Amino acid sequence: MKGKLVVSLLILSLTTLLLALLSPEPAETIVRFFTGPFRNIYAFGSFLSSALLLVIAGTGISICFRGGQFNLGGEGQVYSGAAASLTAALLLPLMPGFIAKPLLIAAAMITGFLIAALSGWLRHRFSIHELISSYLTSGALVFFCDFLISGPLRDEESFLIATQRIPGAYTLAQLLPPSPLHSGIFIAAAVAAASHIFLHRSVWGYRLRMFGEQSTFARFGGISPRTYRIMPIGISGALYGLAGAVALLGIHYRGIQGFTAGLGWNGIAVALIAGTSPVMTLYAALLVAYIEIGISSAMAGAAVTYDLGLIVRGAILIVVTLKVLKRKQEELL
Amino acid sequence: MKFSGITLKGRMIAFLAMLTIMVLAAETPAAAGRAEEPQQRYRIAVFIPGVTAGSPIYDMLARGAQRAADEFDHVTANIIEGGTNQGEWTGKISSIAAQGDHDLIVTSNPAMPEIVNEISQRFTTQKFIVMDGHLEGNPNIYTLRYDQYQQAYLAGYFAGLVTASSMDHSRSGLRIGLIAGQEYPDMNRSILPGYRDGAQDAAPGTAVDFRVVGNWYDASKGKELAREMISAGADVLLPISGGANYGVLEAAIEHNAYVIWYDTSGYYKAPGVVIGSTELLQDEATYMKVKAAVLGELPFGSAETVGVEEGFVRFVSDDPLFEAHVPEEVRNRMMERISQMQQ
Amino acid sequence: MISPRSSDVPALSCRNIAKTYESNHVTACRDISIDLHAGEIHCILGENGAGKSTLMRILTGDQRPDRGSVIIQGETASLSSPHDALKRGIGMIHQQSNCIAELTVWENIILGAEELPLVLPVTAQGRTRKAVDRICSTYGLSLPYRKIASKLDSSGIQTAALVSLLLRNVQVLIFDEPHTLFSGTPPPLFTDLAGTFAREGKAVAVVTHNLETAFSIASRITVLRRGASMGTFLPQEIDIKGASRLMMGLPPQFEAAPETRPHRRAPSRQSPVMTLDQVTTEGDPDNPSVLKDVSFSVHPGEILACVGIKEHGLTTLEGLITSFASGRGDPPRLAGGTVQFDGLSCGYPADLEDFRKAGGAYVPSDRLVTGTAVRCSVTDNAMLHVHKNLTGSIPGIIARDKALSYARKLIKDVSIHARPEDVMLSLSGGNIQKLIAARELALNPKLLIACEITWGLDIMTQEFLFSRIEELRSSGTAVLLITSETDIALAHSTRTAMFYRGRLSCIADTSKVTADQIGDVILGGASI
Amino acid sequence: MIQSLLQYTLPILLASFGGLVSDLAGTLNIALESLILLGAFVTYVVSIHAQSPLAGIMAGSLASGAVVLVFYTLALKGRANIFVTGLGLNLLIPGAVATASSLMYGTRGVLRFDNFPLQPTVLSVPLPLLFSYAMLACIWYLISASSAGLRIRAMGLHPHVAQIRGVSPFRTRIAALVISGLACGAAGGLLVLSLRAYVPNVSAGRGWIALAAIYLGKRRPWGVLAATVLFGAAELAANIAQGMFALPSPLFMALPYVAAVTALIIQGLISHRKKPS
Repeated sequence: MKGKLVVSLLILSLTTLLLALLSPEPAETIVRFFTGPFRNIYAFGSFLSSALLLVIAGTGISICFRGGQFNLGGEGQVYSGAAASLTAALLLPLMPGFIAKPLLIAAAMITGFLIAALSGWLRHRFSIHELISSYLTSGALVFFCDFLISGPLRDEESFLIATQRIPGAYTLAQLLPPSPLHSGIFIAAAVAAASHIFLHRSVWGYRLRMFGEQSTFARFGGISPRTYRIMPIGISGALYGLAGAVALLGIHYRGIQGFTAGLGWNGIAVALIAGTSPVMTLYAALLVAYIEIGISSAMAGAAVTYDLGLIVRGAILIVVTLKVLKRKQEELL
Repeated sequence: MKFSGITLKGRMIAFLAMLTIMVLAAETPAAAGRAEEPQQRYRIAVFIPGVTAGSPIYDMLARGAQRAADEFDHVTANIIEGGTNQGEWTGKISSIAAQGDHDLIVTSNPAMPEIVNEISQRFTTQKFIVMDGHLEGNPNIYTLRYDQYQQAYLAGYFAGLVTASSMDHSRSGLRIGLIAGQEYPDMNRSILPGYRDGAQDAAPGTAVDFRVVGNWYDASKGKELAREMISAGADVLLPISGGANYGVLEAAIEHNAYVIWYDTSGYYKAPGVVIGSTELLQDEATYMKVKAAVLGELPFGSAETVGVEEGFVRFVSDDPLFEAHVPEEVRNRMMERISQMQQ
Repeated sequence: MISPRSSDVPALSCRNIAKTYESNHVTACRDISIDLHAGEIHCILGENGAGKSTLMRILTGDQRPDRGSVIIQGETASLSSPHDALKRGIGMIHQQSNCIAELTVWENIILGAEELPLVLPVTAQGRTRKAVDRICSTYGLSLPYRKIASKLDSSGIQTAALVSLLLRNVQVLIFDEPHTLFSGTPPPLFTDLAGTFAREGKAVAVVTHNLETAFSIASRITVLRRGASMGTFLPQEIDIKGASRLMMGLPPQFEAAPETRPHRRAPSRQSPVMTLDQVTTEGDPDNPSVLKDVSFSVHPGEILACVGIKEHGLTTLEGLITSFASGRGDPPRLAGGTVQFDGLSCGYPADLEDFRKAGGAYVPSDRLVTGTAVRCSVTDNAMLHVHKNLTGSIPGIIARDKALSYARKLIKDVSIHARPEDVMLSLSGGNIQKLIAARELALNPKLLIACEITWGLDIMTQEFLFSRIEELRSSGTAVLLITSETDIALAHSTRTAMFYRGRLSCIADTSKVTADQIGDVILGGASI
Repeated sequence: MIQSLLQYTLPILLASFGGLVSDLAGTLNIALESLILLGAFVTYVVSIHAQSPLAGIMAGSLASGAVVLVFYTLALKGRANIFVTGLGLNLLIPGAVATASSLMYGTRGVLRFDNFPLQPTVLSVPLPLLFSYAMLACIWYLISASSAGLRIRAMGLHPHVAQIRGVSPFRTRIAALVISGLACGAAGGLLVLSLRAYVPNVSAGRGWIALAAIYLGKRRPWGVLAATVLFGAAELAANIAQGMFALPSPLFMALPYVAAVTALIIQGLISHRKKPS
């Protein structure tokens, strides 16, 4: 716990340092960075809405880590989840919102689950490491979703590479207009709570933890290696898919090419900072969202380039591994 | 693993408390600062949907706006790069609008009007200028559109002339190429048809080989595609693919083909290989419109379309490299067509 | 036979070595002092767990002692790594694993050879090749240099390892269990080799529990038991029997009178719970760990102890019966014969889950990787087999109070000092083992397989565990005890099955055999 | 056609061989993608300043090697996770390169060789290309025949035994990682020199394809060579097919990834059929 605080402070000071070094107007930039999410209602809402997506995505990866697996296919899984939801929303007959929303979310989660579970199954069946297979499937899927949005689902009227809007009844309620904060925040809260209960209270969560912690011990206890090679990464895929659906229904309302990009990688960063615990994921997601919004605010106000965000994110990952990751994950990788 | 609920809860409360304090701290000085300012400052945000570097049209946008701002003491222009991901543009412009300290947001892209229009519903006092796009009727938005069909037509007409000519590297196959970074609406609706029609008018029966890199940066792939195109018989290539243009250029140099540059003059990039250029006078247009906006003379809510007739879209025919490398006969036919269009 | 030049300064010696492993709190060495002189063949005898391997690890720099010192040529040395030891001329031939299976023999030999420049090809025929050839011809060894090491038999692998040490000019050679080595074809006779090395002035140490090998070559013999030295002897001072008695903790000189042991019920007339009939497992029949034609059955209400050297089939037996391999490999497979576990209708090969469903419980010999998840809490470890029954009103959700009280019950069962939320690793080795036993015993099994259950435990803990096992037995559970500790079998079993080189040499009522007899059978293959 | 294949394959092959060395040592360098980019940028900078493409590609190679040396030393010494460090580098390097580009040239965009010096050639092969071939040959020799390669492989296969034989884990691993950096840098140099321009994001996924090739090639030089040629052929086929079929372009883009996954699965199927389970 103390470690997390140290890491957070380290990350914040590193970011400050980088901003100070790389910005032509350091003082202005740093002030804007730190006050970024609180400058106005819109920024605050954006902060929470990006944090809530990170909570969903990061929680999945946390569970995946606890199960002793690594999922590098986040980018493709988020995008595919969103695309599945989008396809259903645009192609199915119009339904009342209360039926449609759960249906769309389920479509996204199932899609994400199946994609990720494939990697788990390949690991179990053919010993193909899930790192490489999840990355490669994700690579292919990103292009496939690009194709869906730019091809069959494309809105011919628009100058964006985008689909038509989904029916208004399907969207998640706005909570803090004009900011993009939406009722997906309750979904994120539910995910965080449910994953905590799942991991620490449920029978399956217990088995998953045991399998991830010491697979021989788990097999000794009769826990099926196949199920628990597929379940952790599958759950992370399902939650990535969910994050895609929430981004679609809560923020974008339409498919725009590449509209979920970055969420997959940030999910991993969140989980690494959180150190594989769903509860700490809340905290890590707020931290990462804070940095994201802070940087974009610094960019908008002071002459900070787009690249600084990359440098900061990269530095975070490098620093985080020095401190946080436990021995188990080292062995795993 | 053990979680002590109390310390966690404590930390969350502390975090929220910190947030609250920061909200208060951040709001006060900003508000106070603005109130004290003696002369009304006029702040312009230039939102680049992409990056300026390597993209002449955005570079010209930034330069034009900056030039306008520099003419006034109380006007500042702030260039903000939004990156190439379309999905992030809405959020980024929204956050600029939400800050409320920019009097005008200038941007450029055919896709921008619908994004800006949507943002305008939420931030009802924000003014926008959108270049290279078209939207009529929103009282806060002024748009100016270039006739991309015309620009592509010019390029296509010239390509048709060259491929049918007896120039050194022209082959008799009547085949020309267009390499796009991605397929996007303007490309499919205006540029490709314009290019095709231009080539047909210049040399009936000319076929257009159209291929897509998939992104705006993979120059190696651009080079490979261009090489394939050249070996499939195309002798004049029009690359509209951002950084990947340079791969196309390289392939043309290596395999003796011609290139037409788009949006800006490119003769100097490879004399004798880049033999034609079309350009948009985006810098000039942006300068004029931003200046008008500062002076309060811009008719927000209206939309303009400009093309060859107005002089904002043109074929660059006054470059010495053009004269040096293109035979007189081809030049004359091109000039003939241009003057027809200008009437 | 070569006698030690005892006036010399020992080539390698140690004084008062003590070592307790932090990870499992097992005390492997209590107070060991030993001298290895140039020109002698020094055999170090001891049962599994006697501290032999830990001592060797300390002598070769792989472990650091808690107390005591290592002395090389009269100078106190602080060895930082096995490579450090190697540089100082101390090399060890391990049972397995000091060859890299995926590399060729030649690559294995020259790996790390200092004089070979990094950029030269490994196949360079220069000085190294000459040196290796010279070593081979001197000692009459031959090696297929280009073969992949995994294609060699164990003898070939050991020969390669030996050559690589000789190439480095080691002066102290330590052999770990050489009687299982150098058994292939053509057989370089280990005894001849060891003699040659000693004559050349090298110090040779042989670590073994095989008394015959030891007595055929040793110039001196040291016996270890439970982490302490029982003395160093010249071969003429002690015989095989005496040494084996020392290894088992019996006084060397006296023929023990039959001990008074608690009278146990004779094997019950009830039908057996488990029956092995002419069981042979897959593998090379020359390999001592492969089971050959083993038949026995376990009856309700008895404790059948399988004793022997671990590598002589006990590990295979554990894997076969439970259908579970703790390592990466698969469990051993039947090549012939049948295993029947009453209640397990599907028969073998089954899997561990079926074994449990049929009423089997299992205390694995590998307690830290298989028996526990050491970084998880006591509760997590306690509820492994029963977690699905601990759900509360919501299906699938484990009721916290039930889980905690289950953990508390187990803790109380074996009366250890721990809280349910403690991390397993914070417990002592003995307490970990108690908890594992408690977890398995609490299942009230039809059949209990208990493997090396006493390993590293103190007498009190042992007695305690057996009192619990005895309770189970008296209520009708069949207990199969797999142990390499003879005294455990003697003290606690109803019948004893003795294994030698993968065969069941003899099975007898425990009350009718003595420690000597068991020792003879499991060490030499004699039958009663 | 052969030339196209070669031009596509060579940079990936170099990066793949580099990655292979690091993987053999047991510490897979996952940052190939960004190291290619770094090599490309530095190659551009030094080629211009030294007026020598050969010096450029060498410097590019060294620069990537140096970055690997610094960051992975930190990771190995700090007992950090090698893999996450690599992910971090993949984000950090593109940002740092773009920043350096805007500081040095005032643009983070395309940088062209305006007065490009003639490439000195030996037997009509440009020197930088020769350098790359030499590096490829060296790595091949290193891993399959040399004593250093033996140490690297031993470290990956069985660190404990290697350590006993005096192979230093840190030095061996960092050396293997640095070699992967050097190779990726050279791969980036090749891209830049063949384009005669530095284009942001010029690596465009080649580092990831190189990683897949390592696994597909079963971690053997010949296998990796075959895998990269396979990917090259898939890419080439996609490029050619674009001119023939009217398939949507994103589907062509997915082709190399689909090919890689399919090949991995097929390989898994074959190798699992061999051993009964």
